[in-house]
Amino acid sequence: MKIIFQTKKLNIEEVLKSFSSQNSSSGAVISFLGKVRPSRNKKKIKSMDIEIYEKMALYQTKLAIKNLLKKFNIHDYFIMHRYGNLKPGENIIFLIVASEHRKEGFQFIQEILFYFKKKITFWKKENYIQSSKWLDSQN
Amino acid sequence: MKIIFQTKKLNIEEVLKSFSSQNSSSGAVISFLGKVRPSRNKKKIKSMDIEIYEKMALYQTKLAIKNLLKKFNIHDYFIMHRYGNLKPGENIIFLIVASEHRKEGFQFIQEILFYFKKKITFWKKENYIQSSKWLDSQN
Amino acid sequence: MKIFYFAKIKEIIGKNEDIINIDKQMTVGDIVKMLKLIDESYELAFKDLKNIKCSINCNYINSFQTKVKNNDEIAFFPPVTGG
Amino acid sequence: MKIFYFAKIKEIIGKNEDIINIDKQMTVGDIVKMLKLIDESYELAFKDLKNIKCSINCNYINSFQTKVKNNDEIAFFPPVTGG
Repeated sequence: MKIIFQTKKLNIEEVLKSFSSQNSSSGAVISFLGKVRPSRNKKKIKSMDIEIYEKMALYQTKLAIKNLLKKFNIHDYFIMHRYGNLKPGENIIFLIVASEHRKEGFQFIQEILFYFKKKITFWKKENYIQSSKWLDSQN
Repeated sequence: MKIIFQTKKLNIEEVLKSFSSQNSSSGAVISFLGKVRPSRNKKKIKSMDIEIYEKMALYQTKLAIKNLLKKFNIHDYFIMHRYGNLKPGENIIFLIVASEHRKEGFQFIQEILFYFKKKITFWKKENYIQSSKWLDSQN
Repeated sequence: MKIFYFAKIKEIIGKNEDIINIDKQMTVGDIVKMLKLIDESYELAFKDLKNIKCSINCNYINSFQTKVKNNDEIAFFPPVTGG
Repeated sequence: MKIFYFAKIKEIIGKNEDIINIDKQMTVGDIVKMLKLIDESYELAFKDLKNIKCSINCNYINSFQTKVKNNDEIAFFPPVTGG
């Protein structure tokens, strides 16, 4: 039951290892890793700046989790989101969830992602060779 | 693009680490880990025997993948399934998929799981304190 | 012809394969009838055909009317429970 | 009252916060009107209100008619793009 927003790189193997062994009695452990892509519309991405309104991001994440735990029977979760300046291939977000059965784990993790796309206060700017662009929100 | 069926323990952190760095240009990396549960209907599980018809399992997995790759745009996948005698908490299956976007990754991984529940020739037997039971197939 | 058994079917029969020879083309159903004559364990193993899957050369068959040849590899097993 | 700006709005305005005092209860819309008087950058930043989200004390507001008090923490930002 952990939420971490940090500027340093996400050490996902360590997290997977310890999370999985801490939840050895869960039948299903599902993870999602989102990374900075190398290009957009054939434009090379030099780096990505991720901005956070940290206080609100934490508040909104907890709110989202609280709602989701009413709907899904989840044993444990770990949410990591990076901010600051990232290079292509680097990890932006790592979500991991342990549950009795796979179905609720898949639903939970996809709903968390949905909140990150809609409610949780992070913003991404892609820096290309000659320009920069704040990303538009997705539907 | 790897399929491994083995009796030795699955080293999932290593796989996640190398898979993720080999696919650094994929926006989404999703993994599913299935483990031996500690009990069923309050009966303690001492161990689980997993039997395989290996030749057919490999053939059917490749067939499934071939069909799925027509439907989903996937960059890479890694499928591991263990057989032999496992203890509670040990890893049975580890699936990992890299894709441009998260949606197709989630669909792909869930469809692979569906094939393992329906077509791919593995069988599980749970050993309790005083008895053993081959599991029934799930719907 | 190699015939493999898996999981519960293997346990009931007490072995994991048989090798038989057929001199003409037969259906899977015919093979099962032949096997059931061997002894009671085979009869028990093949009692409930609804819950037995069969493959020929690693392909599932849809019907026990499917024909087999002497060089085919057949397998009988319960519905799978992997994943 | 603390007012925070994020992402593109912060970039246009050229700073990430303002502190203002209000002596009576006002709506968020009133605050925006006040801010737009400061200079052209604010006017530009708040031009397209449809694409601006606002929170009061970390809660999203549904309408710019929502009232704010002097000890509230307000934030203006574009739709989020995390995950």
